[in-house]
Amino acid sequence: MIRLLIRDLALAVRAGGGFGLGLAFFLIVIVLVPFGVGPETVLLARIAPGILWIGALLACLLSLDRIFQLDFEDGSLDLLATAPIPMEGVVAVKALAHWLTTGLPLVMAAPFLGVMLNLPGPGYAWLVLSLVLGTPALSMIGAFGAALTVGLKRGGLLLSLLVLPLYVPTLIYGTEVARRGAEGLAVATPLALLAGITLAAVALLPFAAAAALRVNLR
Amino acid sequence: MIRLLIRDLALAVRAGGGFGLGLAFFLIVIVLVPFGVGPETVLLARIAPGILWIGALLACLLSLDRIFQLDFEDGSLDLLATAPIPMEGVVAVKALAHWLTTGLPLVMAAPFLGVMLNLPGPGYAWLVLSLVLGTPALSMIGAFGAALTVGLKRGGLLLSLLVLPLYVPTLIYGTEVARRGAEGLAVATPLALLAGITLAAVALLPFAAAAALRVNLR
Amino acid sequence: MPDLGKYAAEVLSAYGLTLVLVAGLILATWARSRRVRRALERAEARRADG
Amino acid sequence: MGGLLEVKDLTVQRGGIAVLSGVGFTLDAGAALILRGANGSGKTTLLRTVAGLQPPMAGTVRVAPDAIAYAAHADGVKAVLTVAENLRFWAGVYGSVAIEDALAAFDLGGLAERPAQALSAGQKRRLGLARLIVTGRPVWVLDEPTVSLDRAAVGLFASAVQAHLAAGGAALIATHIDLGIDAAELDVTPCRAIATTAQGVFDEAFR
Amino acid sequence: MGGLLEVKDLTVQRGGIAVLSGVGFTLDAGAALILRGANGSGKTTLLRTVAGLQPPMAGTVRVAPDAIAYAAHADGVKAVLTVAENLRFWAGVYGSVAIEDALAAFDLGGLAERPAQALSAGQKRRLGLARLIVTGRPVWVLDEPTVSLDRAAVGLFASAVQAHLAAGGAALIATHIDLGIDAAELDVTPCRAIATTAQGVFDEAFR
Amino acid sequence: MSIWEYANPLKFMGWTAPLVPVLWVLSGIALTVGLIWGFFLTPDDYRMGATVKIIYIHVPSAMMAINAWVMMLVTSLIWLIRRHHVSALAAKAAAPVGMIMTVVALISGAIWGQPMWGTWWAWDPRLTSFLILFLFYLGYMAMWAAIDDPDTAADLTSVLCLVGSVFAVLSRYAVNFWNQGLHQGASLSLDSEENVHDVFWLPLLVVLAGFVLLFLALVLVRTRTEIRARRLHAIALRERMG
Ligand code: HEM
Ligand SMILES: Nc1ncnc2c1ncn2[C@@H]1O[C@H](COP(=O)(O)OP(=O)(O)OP(=O)(O)O)[C@@H](O)[C@H]1O
Ligand SMILES: Nc1ncnc2c1ncn2[C@@H]1O[C@H](COP(=O)(O)OP(=O)(O)OP(=O)(O)O)[C@@H](O)[C@H]1O
Ligand SMILES: [Mg+2]
Ligand SMILES: [Mg+2]
Repeated sequence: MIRLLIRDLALAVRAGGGFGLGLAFFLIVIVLVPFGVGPETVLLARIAPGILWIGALLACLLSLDRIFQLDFEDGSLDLLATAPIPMEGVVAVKALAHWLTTGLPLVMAAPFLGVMLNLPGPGYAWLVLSLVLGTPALSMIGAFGAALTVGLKRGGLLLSLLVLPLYVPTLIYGTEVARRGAEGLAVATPLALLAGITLAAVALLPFAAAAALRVNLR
Repeated sequence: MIRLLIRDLALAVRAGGGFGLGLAFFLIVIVLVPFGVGPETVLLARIAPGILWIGALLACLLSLDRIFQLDFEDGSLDLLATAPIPMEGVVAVKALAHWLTTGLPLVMAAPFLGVMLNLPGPGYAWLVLSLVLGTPALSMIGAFGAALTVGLKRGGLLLSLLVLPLYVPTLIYGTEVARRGAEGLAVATPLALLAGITLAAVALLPFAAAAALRVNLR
Repeated sequence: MPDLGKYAAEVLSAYGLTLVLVAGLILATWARSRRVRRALERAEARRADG
Repeated sequence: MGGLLEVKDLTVQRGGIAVLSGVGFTLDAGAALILRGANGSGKTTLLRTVAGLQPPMAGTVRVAPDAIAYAAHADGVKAVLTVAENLRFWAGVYGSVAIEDALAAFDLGGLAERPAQALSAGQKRRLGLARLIVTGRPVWVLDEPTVSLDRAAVGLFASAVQAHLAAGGAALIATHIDLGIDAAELDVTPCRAIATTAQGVFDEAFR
Repeated sequence: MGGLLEVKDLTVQRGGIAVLSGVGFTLDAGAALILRGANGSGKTTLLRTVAGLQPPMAGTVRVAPDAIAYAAHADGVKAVLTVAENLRFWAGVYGSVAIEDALAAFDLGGLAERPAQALSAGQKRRLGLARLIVTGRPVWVLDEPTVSLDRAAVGLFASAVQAHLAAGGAALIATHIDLGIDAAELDVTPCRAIATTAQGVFDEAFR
Repeated sequence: MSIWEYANPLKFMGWTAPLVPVLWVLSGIALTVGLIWGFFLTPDDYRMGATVKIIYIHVPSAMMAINAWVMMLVTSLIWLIRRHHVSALAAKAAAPVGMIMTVVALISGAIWGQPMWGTWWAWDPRLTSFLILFLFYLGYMAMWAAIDDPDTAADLTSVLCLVGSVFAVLSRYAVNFWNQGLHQGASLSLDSEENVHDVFWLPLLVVLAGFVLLFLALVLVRTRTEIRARRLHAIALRERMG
């Protein structure tokens, strides 16, 4: 399994894939927003936590289809299915690789992009914390969605459609933490709920995803 | 060439691709925004034109890589290159097909989604007009980006990175029309500029894109 | 050292960051130049031998 | 109690319709079985079912767990990794370590550091086949393994199979050409399912 | 003045290095030429150059514009379209209309309304080859056309080629098997570019 | 003999070899003199206080960021028209330098903005168009990195640079239209009313010369490296062929 992780990371870096580009997409979404809504700093500061979260979510979403699709197309997934690794392990490792190459860079870039949207001072720590807690759930839920759609020709957009509603709770609690943090309010409740979602997703979804994969390989 | 258009449209509809799903993505981005920035109607109304444009742009962006990638992978593009159609024509037809399956549905859905964001009354007509004028440029610029990245393994995100800065002028004039329209101001100047960009893109970019395609097939 | 007044932090950090970035660029340029030159010399030597 | 792989009265389906029915054979250690049949007769479907990638419609496939190494039309080669990296990855997955034998068996030594995307069709195929050796599994299930191979490479492949058989392995191979391996042949044409018997559980209940 | 296709002193390159050099042949109406060569010897590269998909490194390919129909490893079949729709599309692109001949030549009549994704490997290949007939072009340039085909289908292919030649066409075919077509053969092995002469314009200038 | 002879890789390596140390030394001198002059020997501005010293890195880096792109545009065109490999490689070599200059301008501007405008970042047109320029640099470099075959990469990046330049100009106008902004006007232009005072102007010119020389030195070294890397690539391929 560690082999699989190493290979996936190597592929992500080698193919010029996941790593730099998820980040770049995040950057660009954040840059586009002021063009859309106008340059007033007060307005931007108000929507900053929400937009940052949505940007991170979309960047994550865009790279989801690589989780299984490439391995499916070239037959690797068939071969992995007949290899001596449990499918649940494959799913978990691939979700982890996705988080390492996409979620983690997003977390680290978020504060810098916060500056561009004039995020208020106390917001930074909470924004980062909420992303650290929330993005693993995004990767895991995304891996489940990717497992569901892997057989379909260019399931990319169908994948988005399936996954986005699943992302809503994470998004709500995540932005709630970031927003309340930015305004200096109490954040304990949404924080606990966010952590709960992430734990549950990581504990349970690999089984669902593995089942979906097995069906899709049939 | 008309054959190619028909085939591309058939493929988009048949594969459950472009058509419904670009739309769905647009819908979901718009739905996510209130979760992210909070439900106040005044705030939402102010950012509505911008967010609608950005949503349309992202939905467009996501489906760009299908323009050439599928045909490249299964060898159709090699065969089209040796067929008696000029490459410029192939590019133009494919951009047109992309617009018909993605841009046009977005234009038609935008007013309904505007309601969700409390877009002010006079804004609707201008929003639709700006999208009608602007989305063809998005498709054509996108086709150029897709032609540049078609040879690359999963160039999807690189494509976004290349294309988004190219989208900036269109986005600015487009939202400017929609925003000024919503606030009842004069829109003639940005409207003329938007139309100018679209015309120039449609007239010139097929040549650049065809050149890039030829290089990539080499 | 001139008296930078209350803006010392800004001015110095601007100069400092610039120095870091430009020095990094120069170092990277130099290191790659050296690495590639060495590798090429080795390769040419191999060609001359074989 | 029988061989490494025992298939009894198997019915396999594709797209909800039975394609072959009543397929049965046994594969002992050291034996190879070549599947014959015209295009579209159902060889690929049969092999996928045997490999456990899709459930049988009826009948049984008896094989030790984790005994099968499957190689299909698509060979799971990553274009951006080198030949050695590709093999080392699969070696790691199957818990073996040495890839030298595999490289040697398919004459890939000189190409080891080449990225897979810079291989010709036949070279890529050889890499796909080399993977079989690093799996260390006893039962090879191969779908048209010699596609794009030249005659010399077909010879390499035949000797790899023979070495595998000599070491107590078994092989089930679907192919249209003559491999020059001493093996039993099974023509699947007579097993073709008759359309009227092609029914899933659901249809059965529905009728 | 000469044949349909004239190749003179051609050097072809892949990844910036010459693979074959000094290749020359002429193909007259009614003639076929079979390219031979081990895996990785450069057949695919040569065919792509002849088809105009990549520029030659040196030498010339003389052929009438729009005379070549090229068929490669990947056959450009759309999985969600039916067999007939796939063919009709290519017929439209090449300005012909009838697809019945093509369907008949490769025995695809019964599969015409089947989506291409529900075809077996060999059936898909037959569809890819049927495309050649609807192009109506005189020079066929084919890269391992018989991959995955069974013997009957190879026979169909051979007669399609013969009919094409009889109608004044020409064919250039890279393959590893015996097609049973009466044709000249060209082994590319002797044309292999020697490493030291393998230089692009750029490297030449550099030294 | 036409001037294109000098673009022959071998000749290029020859005539640039003695130039490199000269450029390094000259740029070192100009930068040291200019920066010491500017940093230690100029008074504070009556409005901006000591922050005015940031001008000595901000303005030259901003100018070099733009100039680097212009140079890439010109060399890309030369590659597309005359297919001189050195030209394409020079464009590749200039991109990272231009990108770093863009980052320096952005960072020094941001630091300057905090005391002057009370914010690190504002969506001022000049700032915004620099951000877009940064994105163009990123995309251009990512494109080079993503393609293996050097000639393919040169062709595609050149086309990108061409189209990108047109859109960069379009963006500049669009951004101006969108927001009027806070940024200084062009204070180096002679007919401007708010010319920066001579005291600041002279050292600035010296630093500017230093940046130009540094840019030339860096691009030259990098181009030479790229030529060698290209040669290395060819040799490695050949060895693989056996
Ligand atoms: C991130 C923020 C900033 C960016 C990206 C930026 C960018 C630029 C650019 C592109 C130029 C033009 C160079 C030229 O073509 O001559 C420039 C010049 C200049 N900037 Fe900034 N700037 C920023 C912030 C600031 C701030 C905060 C100040 C001071 C309050 C400032 C003061 C100046 C001055 C005095 C010039 C020289 C004017 C000229 O020669 O045109 N800049 N800056
Ligand atoms: N989704 C589907 N629906 C209906 N029939 C299908 C579907 N997919 C495949 N078939 C049919 O099932 C049959 C068996 O296909 P299979 O791929 O197993 O053949 P094969 O023996 O491997 O042929 P080949 O030698 O050409 O590879 C074929 O006739 C094919 O047309
Ligand atoms: N990007 C590359 N860089 C270097 N060498 C390459 C590259 N791509 C292919 N080659 C080599 O070029 C040679 C010619 O490949 P080509 O695909 O033309 O062979 P082929 O004769 O078609 O072989 P096959 O019968 O296996 O299809 C091979 O030795 C291959 O390894
Ligand atoms: Mg098959
Ligand atoms: Mg080949």
